[in-house]
Amino acid sequence: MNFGFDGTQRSLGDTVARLLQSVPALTAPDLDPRQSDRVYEMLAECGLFALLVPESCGGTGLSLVDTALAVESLGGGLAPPAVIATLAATDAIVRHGHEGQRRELLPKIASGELRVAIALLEPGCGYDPHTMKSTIANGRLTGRKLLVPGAAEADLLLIVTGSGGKPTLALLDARSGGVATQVQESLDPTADFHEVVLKNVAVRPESLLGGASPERAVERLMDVSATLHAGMLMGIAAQMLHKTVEYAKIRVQFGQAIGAFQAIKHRCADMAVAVEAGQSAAYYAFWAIAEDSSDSPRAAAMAKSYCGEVARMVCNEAIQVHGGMGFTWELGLHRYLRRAKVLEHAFGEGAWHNERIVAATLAALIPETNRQWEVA
Amino acid sequence: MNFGFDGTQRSLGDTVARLLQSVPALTAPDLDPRQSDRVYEMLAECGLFALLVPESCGGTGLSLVDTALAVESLGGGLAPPAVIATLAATDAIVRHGHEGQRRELLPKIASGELRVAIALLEPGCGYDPHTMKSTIANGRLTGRKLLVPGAAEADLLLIVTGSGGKPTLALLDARSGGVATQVQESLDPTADFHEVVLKNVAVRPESLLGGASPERAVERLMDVSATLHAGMLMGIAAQMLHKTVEYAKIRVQFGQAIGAFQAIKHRCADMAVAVEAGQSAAYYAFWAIAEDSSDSPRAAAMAKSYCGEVARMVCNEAIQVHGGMGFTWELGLHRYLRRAKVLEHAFGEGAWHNERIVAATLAALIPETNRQWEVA
Amino acid sequence: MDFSYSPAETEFRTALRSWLADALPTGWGETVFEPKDEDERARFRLDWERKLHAGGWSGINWPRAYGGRGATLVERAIFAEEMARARAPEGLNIIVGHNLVGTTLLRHGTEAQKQRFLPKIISSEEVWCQGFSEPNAGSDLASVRTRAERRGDKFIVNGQKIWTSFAQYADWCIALVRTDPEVRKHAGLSFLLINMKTPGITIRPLRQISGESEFNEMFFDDVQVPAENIVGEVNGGWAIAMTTLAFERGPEDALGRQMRFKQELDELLTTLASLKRDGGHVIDDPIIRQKLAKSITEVEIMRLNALRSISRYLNGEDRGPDVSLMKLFWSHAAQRLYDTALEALGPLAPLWGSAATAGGRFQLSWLQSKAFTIYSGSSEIQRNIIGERMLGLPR
Amino acid sequence: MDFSYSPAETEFRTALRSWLADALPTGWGETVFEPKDEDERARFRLDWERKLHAGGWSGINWPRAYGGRGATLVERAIFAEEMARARAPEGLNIIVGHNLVGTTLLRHGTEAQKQRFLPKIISSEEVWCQGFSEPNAGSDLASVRTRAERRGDKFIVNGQKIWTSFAQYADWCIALVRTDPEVRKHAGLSFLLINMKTPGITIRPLRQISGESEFNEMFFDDVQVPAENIVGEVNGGWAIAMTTLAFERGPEDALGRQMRFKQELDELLTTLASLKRDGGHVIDDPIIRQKLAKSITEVEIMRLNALRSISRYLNGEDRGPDVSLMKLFWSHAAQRLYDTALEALGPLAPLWGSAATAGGRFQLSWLQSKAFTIYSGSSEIQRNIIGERMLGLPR
Repeated sequence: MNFGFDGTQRSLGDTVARLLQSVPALTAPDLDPRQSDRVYEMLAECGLFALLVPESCGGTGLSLVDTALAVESLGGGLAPPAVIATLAATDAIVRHGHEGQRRELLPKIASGELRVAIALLEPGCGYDPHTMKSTIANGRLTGRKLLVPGAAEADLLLIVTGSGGKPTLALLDARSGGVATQVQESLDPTADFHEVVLKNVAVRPESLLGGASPERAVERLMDVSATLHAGMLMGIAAQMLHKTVEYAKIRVQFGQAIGAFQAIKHRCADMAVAVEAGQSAAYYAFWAIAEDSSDSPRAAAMAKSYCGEVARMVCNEAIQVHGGMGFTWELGLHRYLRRAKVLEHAFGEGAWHNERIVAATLAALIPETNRQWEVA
Repeated sequence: MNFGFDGTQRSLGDTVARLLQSVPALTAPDLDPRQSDRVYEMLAECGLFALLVPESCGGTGLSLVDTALAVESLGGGLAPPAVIATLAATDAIVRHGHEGQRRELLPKIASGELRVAIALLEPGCGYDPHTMKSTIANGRLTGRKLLVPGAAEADLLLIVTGSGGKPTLALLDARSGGVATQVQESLDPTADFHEVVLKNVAVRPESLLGGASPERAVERLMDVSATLHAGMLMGIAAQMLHKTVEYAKIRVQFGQAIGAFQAIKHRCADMAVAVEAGQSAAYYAFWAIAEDSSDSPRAAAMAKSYCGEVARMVCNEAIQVHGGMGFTWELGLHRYLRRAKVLEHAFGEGAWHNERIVAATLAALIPETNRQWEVA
Repeated sequence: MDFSYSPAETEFRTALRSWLADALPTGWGETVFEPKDEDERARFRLDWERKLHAGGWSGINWPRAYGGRGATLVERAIFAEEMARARAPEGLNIIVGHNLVGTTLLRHGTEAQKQRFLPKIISSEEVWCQGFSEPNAGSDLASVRTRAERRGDKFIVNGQKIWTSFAQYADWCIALVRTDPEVRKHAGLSFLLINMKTPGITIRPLRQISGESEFNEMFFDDVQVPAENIVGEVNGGWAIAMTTLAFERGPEDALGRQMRFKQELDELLTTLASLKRDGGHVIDDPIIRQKLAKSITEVEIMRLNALRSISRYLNGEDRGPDVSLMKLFWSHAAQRLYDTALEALGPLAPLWGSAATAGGRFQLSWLQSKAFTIYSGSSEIQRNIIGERMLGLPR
Repeated sequence: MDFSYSPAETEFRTALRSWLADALPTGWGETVFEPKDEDERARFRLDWERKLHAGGWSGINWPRAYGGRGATLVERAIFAEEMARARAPEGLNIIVGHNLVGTTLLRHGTEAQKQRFLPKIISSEEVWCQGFSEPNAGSDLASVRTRAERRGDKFIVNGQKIWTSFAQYADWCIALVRTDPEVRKHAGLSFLLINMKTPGITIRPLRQISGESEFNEMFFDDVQVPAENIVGEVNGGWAIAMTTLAFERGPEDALGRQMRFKQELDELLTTLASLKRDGGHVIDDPIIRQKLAKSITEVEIMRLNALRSISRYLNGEDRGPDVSLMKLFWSHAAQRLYDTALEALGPLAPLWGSAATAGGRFQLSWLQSKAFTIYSGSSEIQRNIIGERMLGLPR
């Protein structure tokens, strides 16, 4: 038992952080989705996309927990969300792809040759994969997907959809006939969201993931994505805490650094407590999904819900402590605020995951038969 | 338009506050329900129970809004909740009693000769008068009522119950056959709660309130009680703010009064904002129910929900600022904490009233037909 | 206590309501809205203010001598309510011109200054901006360094101001400047009225996190200000600036803002009533309803807090730290409102612009709301004021 | 990172679990509970600690030389988990005796002191209490005034201590006393071990808002303390007291508390699953479920925070302000948990004792929780420590 990271894990985090710092455009104030064009390639060159690919398929053969600090760095460095979509898709193919998919796709993902976008949300639906309106019928997929990060640049689309009334995952060529992709305006244009309209797109059986239990593949994709998002959110929160503390040390008002005032100092302390707590939840979720621990759905839900709340609180406080400068465009804090908000709303918000947390906790605590007891 | 109190209203508040201060036992640390035995009589002597009784029935003929500051003083002085039960019952008899009840009961209430206890809660039920299990059938009332303040000393019981599937109010002699009253242990023993068991208690038609529309009488009783409770809660909150500020001025640590530290000063400021806001909500509710304004149910719900939250926050912060002394029995802050808690749970907690607030707001804002619109 | 209205007050309300029905375009607030472009919107708002003035509805509570109609504070409150009901546009010159400059000049200006400036504020012929804050004088306002040196019958002003709302549209500026650098910092300040057309003034727009540029930096380079354009005494500017700030945070401002929050809350409720998710209406989600209830209550309390302060003034009390209570309350409550709005919009909350629910207005307001607890005196400053001036806690 | 356990660790867990199954009474935690009376409960807990010791499960991570079994920090964590799973009673001597006195003596005591005191702590033959705070030295602990004057081979102690847990059951006391009133306040303090049977010590119980008397005031009137009962140097007590406090707020303490919160949370969930209101089960109320989810998560994070700190120490880091993070987190999270519990109990939450749901335990815990953010260093003190020592903000 050791709830700490080893040298390799820490070094991965540092490498990604340094690499992203070398691209100032990533955290620049302006909202240009193209400012990060080169980032995907750079991350591929440094081997990020090989990490989760087994050695037998040309990868490094690490597990998700090894990437936790790297994902945090991706969050804090405002790497495009498309990057973690490819990581989540890699896990899905490794765990639930058939031999053909693994052999053909994983080496190309590892080298950065193939990018994958994940399509979940639909109009009028929530986050539950069981309620999606898109469906595969007679080998054809029809539906409309919203807020898909990096869809235009993606080579493959990993689509959460339904088939025979059950959720399933289809992994399709992004250039298949019937696929139309269009940029969507959003609170964070640098997240590069797209609408993907699917009209009678041909889906061969070998394009599906999960074999005989596609539902498990869908569930795992949701848990992995929630955990990766929690990690990104903690990266943002840690970065905001850091910037705020540094500002509080140098900004002088009333003859002293504002960090000497309890109004500021105590707020920074509360931010630090929140970051510590959020990291505890996120790191544990990384471990639990890496190990496929029986509590991993609950751990992922806790991480996503709690870290979303932490990032929200920390971003708000960061702006407040920066005072007037905090709400200027030029300082760029709004980039973190916007990114945190769109990540908070991806793969389940707090309220949705909270419901899952309670359900999972009760299922473990109380055998179903006991639920019907009554109190006089 | 004037959202301020006049001289008479303020003076009533001051009188009640001074009278309660003359009974140190009321706010003493120990939890003796008998410590306030004399208080009801003293309040009767100073005319409190005559205020809402029309002049034609031997009262002062004032309206509920005239009592707002007096009710706040009752709260801050930890007067037993039985006092406001009698005030709420007076309003019920004035507005919804028949001529016989008014003529017979109001003069005796005004003089302090008759005390009324209100019985609402039942086991397994919430706050909604529509869901009570007690019923009147064939002129007999059977049921079990919990947490009834002052039931043992009461001469009359005002019982929220059902008849023919609809909520109704029965006003019965507390010594009727079939009525059994027993003290209930509670978080605040000084609130003097009782269980009242009703077994085939005879109810004559002339013991009912509300004439042809008993539901309106029940609704009004709920709104009036919620508002009176909100007023009591604000009295507690204001008192806690006052004590906290005074303590912060004299308690010295690190060579200065702790009120000079922003950690304490800013917390006191937030408490003051909460008290101001809670009073706004409470005072408006007093006015709205006094005037029977069309938004009075919503105003009462807002006041009860919001003031409960304010009192909770202010009591917690008061204890925190008092440090170690705050959680000693001897200082007696726990008396306010306990009282605020039991008032918060009486006549609807926050969540219950919040639901009513939204429903009332939507009903006023959106004609029912529009509710069915759909967005593509 | 009495929330009912006198016949005169009711008549005032009826007259205003019918005037508004005529003055606003058909379909206003439903199919017709303000221009999206910031400059066009500024012109639109200025036109609206001039229309209000032409109708006799501008600066209604000012004395008749300066173009007002001597309305009571209650009529002022009715005015705010009716503007809210009609969803009337905000003004460009209301916050600074009317609420700050007008009220400050009424209290501290010379008769000549009142005659010269007040009528043109009320008619919106002249738009004003406020030059108080500086890069190193934010919360610590008394640290302003912009120098004003007396030379003959002029002050020569040099320095930099920041967070100046609407400087790009302004004709005049109220400025807090240092006239004596030798004395204790509060004691060396003066309050000047500066014509924005004077040579030597440069304006640089400051973008906010919402993408809008409501604020500016302002640079003064040997700007000449006639000596008669001082308000109060030389080195007596601090106390006057404090009056200005008390009005900036006062119930008139709070009622105007409450107007806007109420409109947006109603819009949110109607939006959620028609928004479907997973087969049900979002408005029926009990978790969201709890949060909406809190915002409904808080928006109502914003109004009640302001009416209580107005009543205090009516009953003879002075403006005091009550304005800090009000500002602290509405700023945080409004932030909660927009957080709730985005939560309620759910999975599609990240959408912006035409693709977004309700055209993305809640997302824009959410971004804007981040500034509420910072400008016009940060929450930290308001808490100091309440703690020290209202509760009497030691400094 | 690895949450899986080595075969040795698993064996440790199995052995402990089977020992607990034997040691606890049949029906423990379901039909059999701790005595309600405070004195009886204290005796019960002391008996339990002695049973633990007899079984070889006391002070497991202490060196073998002083009666421990040299367990690893991981085994210490497993111990906390298994105690939680078995709902084992708390100890009377754990917090002060084991966690504070033991660890402080292990770091700063002389060999003679270790030999004399540690074995009797581990065996619970001697119970300890902590005499640090005074009426005017609460958050400002360095202001203690209790004087200790050296006379020959003794210190003569005079003064008053407050918030002394379990003084009524204690045989010994660690006391922070002033040995030099002339120097800077942190520099004149010493750390003494005082036998509670010494003449001149008076104890007065302090009732808490929960009605219990866990704490006491302690008066020293010419109390004679042998000079060898000083820990560290004369006037070197402040640094030693800081070590003590770091252990008071450390992960061992946090895990023990988490144990209790987890038990109560599970009890709350099972209670709400069987509690009916208006025809449905309370556990199905979506509004209550949101709040429960937050508490479930926070109670889990309490454990994870503690495990992270333990792992930091395992990986070679020193105890630092991380203990303040931990304490600040669990204290506020626990208060939210009990607020949620009372909300969930709904209309009948005011009931107490046998008439109340779950025997009123949540109401009692709610009252008790009000002290969490005050004792062992108030939240304000923890925030100062985090701000200054961890984040490097100026004093």
